[in-house]
Amino acid sequence: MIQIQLQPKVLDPFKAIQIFQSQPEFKAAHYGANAIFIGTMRDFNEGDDVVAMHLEHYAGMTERQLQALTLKVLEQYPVEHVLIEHRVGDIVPADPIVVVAVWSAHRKSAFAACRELMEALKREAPFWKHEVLSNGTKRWVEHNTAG
Amino acid sequence: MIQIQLQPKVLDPFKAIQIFQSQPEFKAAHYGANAIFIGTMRDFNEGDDVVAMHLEHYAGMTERQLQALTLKVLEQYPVEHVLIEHRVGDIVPADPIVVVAVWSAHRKSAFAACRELMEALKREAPFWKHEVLSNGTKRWVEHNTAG
Amino acid sequence: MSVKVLFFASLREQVGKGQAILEYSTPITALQVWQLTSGKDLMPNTVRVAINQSYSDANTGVQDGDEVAFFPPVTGG
Amino acid sequence: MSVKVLFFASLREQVGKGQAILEYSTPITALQVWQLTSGKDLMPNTVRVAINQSYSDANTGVQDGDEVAFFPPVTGG
Repeated sequence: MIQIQLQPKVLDPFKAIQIFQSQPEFKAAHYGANAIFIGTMRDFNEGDDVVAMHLEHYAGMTERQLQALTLKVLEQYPVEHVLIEHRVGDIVPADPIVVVAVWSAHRKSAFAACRELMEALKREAPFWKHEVLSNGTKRWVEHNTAG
Repeated sequence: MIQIQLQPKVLDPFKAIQIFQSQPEFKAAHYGANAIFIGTMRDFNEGDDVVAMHLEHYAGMTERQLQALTLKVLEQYPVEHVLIEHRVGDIVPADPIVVVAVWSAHRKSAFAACRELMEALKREAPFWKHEVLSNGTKRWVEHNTAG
Repeated sequence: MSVKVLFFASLREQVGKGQAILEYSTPITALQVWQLTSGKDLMPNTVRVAINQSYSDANTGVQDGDEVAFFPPVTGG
Repeated sequence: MSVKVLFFASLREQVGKGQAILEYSTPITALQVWQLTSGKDLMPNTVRVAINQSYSDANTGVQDGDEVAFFPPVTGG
């Protein structure tokens, strides 16, 4: 299964994974390896205190792009399931921004696919971060660093 | 923080992580990147159906070895926290065997440290799997594959 | 013929609008769409172009009814 | 002088015991501990040796009071 979701409210990564795993197509005794990445909002960036953030996205293209990059990663690694959830809208420090979870028979594929999905998402999915600093200034994050 | 625990009862990876994160030393807005690996018991191995498993370990050395290998990985990667829980005793398919969770400021370190911790654990931590097959036969798993 | 034009994030602020409809009569490229709607002749080389929600580039010709989007480097995840 | 000797997993089954106390009077190596307690002259090269709960090797000398363990390749995780 591939499940991709944009989340306008609080994202609870573990609840999202548990709901995903409760589906009948999910056979817990089949996979062995589950690699998960959770990205969380920090309260600092480039030396400044950040108090809030708006996550803008290109509705429609974001979902298409996440789907396309997932299919591309699945061509390279033997993976059974992929779950991606990403926040949109207004968040505060410590809020989860993204969860990527991958299930595979082998840990090597699970790790590699999870990592490659995160890199592809950071590179290609049309999201933009707009930070609110502690002095009230707002600024756009200019680019993601390579992982 | 480094927290290493052997779990003789059912291991709930997400609950273990949430309890870890509820400690005052855990500053959720500081890390940004959390990589997690969960290993689960499969219901097949080397072409046979497996119905149960006993996880033997060398009490004392296992904890020391996990601590030592974690310190070694922390020398190589800038990582803030590590949580490792591993089941011991009798388990059945779909039961979690191990969870390794790593928190870092950067996803590259989080992924790399999580992966390296799993490889080191598989290579060095004194656990042994004793499988019960569907025909009642018992056998020792002979070696771990490289990841 | 016409295309729907979208600007996102810092580009939306710089251009002063989030979307526009561009009507045109002879074939044009995404770059010309940019020039005719953003009020800027040059397109910074960091600008990414998407046509119908897939990545494209400035020299690609647009078709009647296309959705053409311009945005800065993405910063999700 | 004496050492505590431990066997784990499939080795415990092959040797027929999980632990033993070995008394000795002249300095010996882990290999000699193996020979004197396992009933086997040869130590398969897959056997791992730990002294006082740290990895060691067959040629290392043991000290009075040491805990000397022998076990097959580990299969955790």
